[in-house]
Amino acid sequence: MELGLSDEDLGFRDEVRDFIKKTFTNEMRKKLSLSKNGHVEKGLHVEWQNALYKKGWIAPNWPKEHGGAGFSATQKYVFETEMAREGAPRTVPFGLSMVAPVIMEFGTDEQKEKFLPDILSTKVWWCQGYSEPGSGSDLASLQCKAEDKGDYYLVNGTKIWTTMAQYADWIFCLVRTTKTEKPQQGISFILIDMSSKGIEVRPLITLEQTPDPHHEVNQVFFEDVRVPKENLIGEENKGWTYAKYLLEFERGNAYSPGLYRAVNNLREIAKDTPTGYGRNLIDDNDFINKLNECEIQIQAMEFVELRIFSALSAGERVGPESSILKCRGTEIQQLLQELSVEAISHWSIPFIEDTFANVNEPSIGPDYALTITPNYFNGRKTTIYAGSNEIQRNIISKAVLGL
Amino acid sequence: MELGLSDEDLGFRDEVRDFIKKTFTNEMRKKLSLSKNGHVEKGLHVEWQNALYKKGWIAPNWPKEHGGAGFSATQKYVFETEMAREGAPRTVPFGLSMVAPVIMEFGTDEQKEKFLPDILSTKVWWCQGYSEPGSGSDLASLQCKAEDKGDYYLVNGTKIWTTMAQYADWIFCLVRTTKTEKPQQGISFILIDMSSKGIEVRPLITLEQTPDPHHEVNQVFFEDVRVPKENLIGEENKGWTYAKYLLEFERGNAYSPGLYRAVNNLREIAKDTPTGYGRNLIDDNDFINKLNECEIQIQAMEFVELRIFSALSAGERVGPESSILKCRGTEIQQLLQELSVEAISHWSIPFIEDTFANVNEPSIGPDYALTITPNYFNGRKTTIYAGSNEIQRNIISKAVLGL
Amino acid sequence: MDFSFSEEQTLLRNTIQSFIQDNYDFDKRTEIVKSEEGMKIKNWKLFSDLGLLGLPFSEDDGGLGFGPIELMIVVEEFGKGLVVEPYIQTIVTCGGFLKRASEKQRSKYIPKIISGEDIWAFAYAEPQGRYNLNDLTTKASKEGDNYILNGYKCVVSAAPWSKKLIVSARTSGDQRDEEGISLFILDKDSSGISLRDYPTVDGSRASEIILEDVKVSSENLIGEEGKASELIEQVVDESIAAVCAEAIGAMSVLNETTVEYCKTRKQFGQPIGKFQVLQHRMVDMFMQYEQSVSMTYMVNLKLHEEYSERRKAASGAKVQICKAAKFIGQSAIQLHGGMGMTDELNVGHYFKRLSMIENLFGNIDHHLKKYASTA
Amino acid sequence: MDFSFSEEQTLLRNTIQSFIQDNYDFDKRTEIVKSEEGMKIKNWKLFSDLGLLGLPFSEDDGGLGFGPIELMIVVEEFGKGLVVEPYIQTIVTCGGFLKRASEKQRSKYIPKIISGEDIWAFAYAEPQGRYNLNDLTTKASKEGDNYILNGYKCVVSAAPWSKKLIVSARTSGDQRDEEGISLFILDKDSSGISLRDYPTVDGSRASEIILEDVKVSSENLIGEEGKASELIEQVVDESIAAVCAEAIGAMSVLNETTVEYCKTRKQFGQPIGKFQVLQHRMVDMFMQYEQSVSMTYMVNLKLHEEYSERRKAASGAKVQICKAAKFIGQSAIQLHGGMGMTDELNVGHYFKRLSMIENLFGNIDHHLKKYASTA
Repeated sequence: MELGLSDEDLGFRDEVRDFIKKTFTNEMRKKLSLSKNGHVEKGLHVEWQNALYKKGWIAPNWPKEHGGAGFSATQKYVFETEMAREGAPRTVPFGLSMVAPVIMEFGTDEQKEKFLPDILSTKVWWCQGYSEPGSGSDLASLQCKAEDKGDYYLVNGTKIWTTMAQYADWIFCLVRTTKTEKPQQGISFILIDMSSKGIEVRPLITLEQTPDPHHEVNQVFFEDVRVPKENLIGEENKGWTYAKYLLEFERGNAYSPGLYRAVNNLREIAKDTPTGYGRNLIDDNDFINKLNECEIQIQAMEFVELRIFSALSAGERVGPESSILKCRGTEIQQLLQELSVEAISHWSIPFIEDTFANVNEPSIGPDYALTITPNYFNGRKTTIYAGSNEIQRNIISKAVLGL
Repeated sequence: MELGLSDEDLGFRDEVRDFIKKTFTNEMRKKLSLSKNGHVEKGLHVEWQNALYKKGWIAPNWPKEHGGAGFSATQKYVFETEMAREGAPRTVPFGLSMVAPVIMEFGTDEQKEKFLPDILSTKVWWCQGYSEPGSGSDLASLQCKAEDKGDYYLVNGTKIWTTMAQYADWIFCLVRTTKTEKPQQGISFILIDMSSKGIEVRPLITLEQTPDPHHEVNQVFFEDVRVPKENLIGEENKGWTYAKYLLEFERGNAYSPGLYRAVNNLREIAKDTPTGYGRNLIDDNDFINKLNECEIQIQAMEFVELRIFSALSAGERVGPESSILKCRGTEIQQLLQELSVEAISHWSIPFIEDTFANVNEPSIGPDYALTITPNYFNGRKTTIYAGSNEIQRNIISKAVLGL
Repeated sequence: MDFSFSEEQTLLRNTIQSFIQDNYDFDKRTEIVKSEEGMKIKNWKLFSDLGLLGLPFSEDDGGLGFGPIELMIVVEEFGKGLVVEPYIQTIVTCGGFLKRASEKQRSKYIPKIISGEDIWAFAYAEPQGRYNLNDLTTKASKEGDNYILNGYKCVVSAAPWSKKLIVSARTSGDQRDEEGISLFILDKDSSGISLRDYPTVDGSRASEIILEDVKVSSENLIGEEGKASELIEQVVDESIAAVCAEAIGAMSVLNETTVEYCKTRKQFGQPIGKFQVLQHRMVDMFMQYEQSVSMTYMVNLKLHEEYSERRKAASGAKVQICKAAKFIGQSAIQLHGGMGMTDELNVGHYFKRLSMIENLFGNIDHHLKKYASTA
Repeated sequence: MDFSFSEEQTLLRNTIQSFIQDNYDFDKRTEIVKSEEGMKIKNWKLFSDLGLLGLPFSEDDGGLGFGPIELMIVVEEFGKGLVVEPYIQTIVTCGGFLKRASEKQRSKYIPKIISGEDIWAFAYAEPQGRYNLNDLTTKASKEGDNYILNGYKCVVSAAPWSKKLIVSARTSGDQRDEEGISLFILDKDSSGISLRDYPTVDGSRASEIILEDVKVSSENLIGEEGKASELIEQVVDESIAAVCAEAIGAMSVLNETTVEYCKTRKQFGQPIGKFQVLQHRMVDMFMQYEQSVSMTYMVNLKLHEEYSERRKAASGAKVQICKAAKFIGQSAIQLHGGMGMTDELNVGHYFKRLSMIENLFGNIDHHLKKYASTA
């Protein structure tokens, strides 16, 4: 048992810090702080990812042979921690963390050659076609179908909650290729060029009302879209297996560094916020207890993460325990967003549609208040998406407790 | 909409207060305050009930013709409120509120004549034989069986959690008379003389460790107990119907007056308890916020009760909504018990087995601390018994929300 | 002791329910919120025709002389429709001040409110004051028969629609003194007033108001100079009671909508309302709602009590409502899953309104402090 | 960075596990608790034989020189067995003082602890002091080479079993001053000490201790006169870290027992563990447990950090442990239904121990205040 980092790892940490200092520009920081939903325009994402690519750090989770960073387990943890501490943008996961691992594991050599380099260099923007209006938590019930037409599939149906599909060049989809008794069977995993004829992307405006094109999610409609058979991943009707494989990559992020960042930000706000009774919020016992309880929860979370990381680096397999991270991470985040709204009191009320717009007049209330309410509203999604927290608890119940 | 009482009702309230003042002796108050589980010895219960009987107030819920108090709806509320405010003992429910309504509704004239007067005058002490080791929340699965032997039933089996069975002259039981597909069928409701041959009562000591004979619950064993057929209530195999009817009488108590009493007691304790930082607990922001939040919850509860009472007196039927009272009442009570333990800090630790015992030395810590931890431990039962709070929520879900 | 509503009260409730049904379904509301104006003046006129704008004013002042229970009924039903027209702001809050104003003021201003001609807003909050109604840097200095007002009032609800403002300002004393606070009636178009109007996240409108040497005649002082603090607290308590009623209206719709959704939405081969965890969540939502209804009745029945009883009632009610608003609002979104996140469904709008109500006239922490200080 | 245990540590854990298995099943524990003595001296001797009583002492003092992680392992496993023998009191707390005492004191007292001859107790709490370690009315006045102690120490855990006491007393300063606190080693049979021994609700033993003109030689002063406050805080933080470890041991058994019970207990035709509401409750218990384990590792790894970092670690860990202790304890009873209420099942005893741990060395409110003051 040992908390400290080796000298070598400390050196690596300095390198990461140095990179962030140079690459994570003030303009980017400003833009991110103005975002109501955590996303900024495509250009900025690409710019950031290109910098990482050049440094060789774009894909910490890829194997070295495909262009991965070749980090040790500790380095991976240090890298992720430093990035989140500074609030640097995460890489867009749909290509790098989602479709790529599936292609590497189950794709043909041609597919690997065709797709992986462009993902690594962010030449191609991916989005994810899983959920449908009738299939949220229960993915297996999906309806979007791909009919076998000889050398191509004819795809009809719709996908919903497709994050940043407005920017996407490609989409990876789960589609129904066969009707079977068990709904999990008969699903295939295919890749679709977004410029194909018959695809329409419609913005879905969410609670915080980020306007097009900065909105977060879309509905994608497929009408007689022809998809060449070579875009099928692995075997037909085995899509469920690949999707499950992929889900493992969705979980297990380290939440605590970002949450520490958020709690520290809120502490700064509390220093700056008068109570109306001659003190500042930082001196208000009730508020500060909640903030400190939050920080303690984050620390508990951090040490769960460290234990998982340590088990991983010792070569142990970490399975459904990582559902704890999803649950606690998102719930603490929501708590902090709630407390932030509470902190700014009246300033939570004004509505600014486009926070990126170049307004000449100053914002209403302090600058930091601008995105707090939108973030709170938008943040409700986190306990819903990527397997709702109810589903995560079902997973733990079944897979960990054996109930 | 009107909060006040009429002059007549105010007059009645004074009468109740006067009665309590005269009848609820200091000795009784002292004994009750020394109880680890809310019960005192049989004699005191009987004494109290006799006084109520003489006053004609022993059975507020009985119809006048059977000796009920003949209260109006408001009077009933006032009566209950005043009793609870003063912490006067509740009447033991098993005879008066449980078996009696069933006998009145479904019993023969002979049964009514034989049992009701003795219940009214507390000549006979009843207990309830429902739960079994294998049948807690799921009563319908009970196993204790009564075989038809011509002019008597032969009863074999066991009943558990029988409150104060050590004092009981009679027990009313749900027993299985027929094996059927549907477990609810084949259950009968019978009355058994506790002096019958083959009955054994064994104390069950609960968490707070109240020693025999002051312990709360028992297990009752029946071995070839002969029960005359005339002790069957209503029809054979219809016991489930009668039990459901009875359950309606178990719910719908007013919790708020007793809870107000508890919160006020705790406030007094907080005034008396030093924080170690030069103030008393009553000045401790954190503690007092919790106490006040509790009080607010009690007030919310009080007005739910008032609304239910008002609907009742307007002749409306109040059904499963009263499950709210069970849930909130017991949960707030537990919260107060928790806060009480918190208030007394170190004094929560010493164990006194028999708090009634006449000890010559002073108690360890302040007198009020004596029963606080035992009450907290014992109080955990309230969300378990009489239909666990999970079951209550199931009821609301089904019967109120239609889910 | 009686918790039933009179026939007249039930009739009143039915009137509002019909109005909501006919004029305030979700699409119509969205249209109103997105319109240039942000509210619908035709609705306001209709309120006048229905007598709603005269509800709390005495018959001598041309009103109907009703009490808090009738206001509660109206506002609860408005809450169900997420009505944005500023009924609480104009009738309960500003009306609350005006009905206690001088006869001259009453006869001058109340008729135009009752007729639906004038909308009013109460400008009290200041950036440094958080929820402390007495923390004022806006100053009013006497100059002959006039007062000169200077200061900054933030997030003034309904101000963009208002003709008149009631402004709290300090005529004497230190920044947070209880003494020395006065109330003034201002024409919004007086010289020296500048407004920055904007929409709010819950579909209403508000303004930042800067007062620069605004001249107000002393005829427009409400009550005695420097003695307004008590009156402000009383009217704010009445406003809290109304806000609680609005909240329970919104909660009831949110609960019903959620239960309905869970009965129809299928996942894993059954309606999601069959999952016990969601059932119990909805039961807890229902219990929170019932407790909120109770506390809303309670506070509205106790508004006439003496100071500390009334204060405790208002703070207690607001604590319960804030807690329930958060729990019900967040749970409704969660149970609607992805659909709860779209702005195209009504659910999110109820959630947003309830979220803002948590903050209105003080949050839980604020009211627990108030409660403790009166206990 | 590494969270794995060494082979030696795993061996240590196995040793304790075997001890629990062989000597501390529920029946054996009940027998011990109900015995006249209330603990089993044979077990204590066995601890000595196993080397456990020398764990934290330096090799120079005859110990093994192990650190907090080894203590954590021992105490966690003791927590699983609800061991009543006063390991934390004697070894972690009193041992914590002694290992920092003068050489003379160390050589005089530590060997008899290691050999299992002497049990020690720390008498610090006073009725008026709640959790403030500095709030002392017990006074020690110097008289020549001696100190004369007068005062009252309450709920002194393990005192009935102890030969020696470490007592905090005020040699100067006002009642709550940080300065002026001293620590004394007392023979329990010194003249002027009277004890009232009693069992505790969680199966241990404690005493009320009255000190009347108790004469202590200044040789028995630990450290410098009047300067003990800092040391007390440090040793209490170390004790908190150990108590956290004991708590996670108890929690783990309680969670496992509950899951097991819910798998076998049938109601409505199926194991109650099939009900989703209970499943999610158990998941939350599991998550609370995992977070508690994490915080226990955290605090034990940070005990050597500088003052404010260590204090924050101890208070943060205790807050988490208190929260989890309550939630897991109460939930375990609830999920066991009626069976959870009987004193004949182990569940209730874990619940009771965890309830008392909530209170030990300060509850949530206390530690949130400490945390805030160090933040």
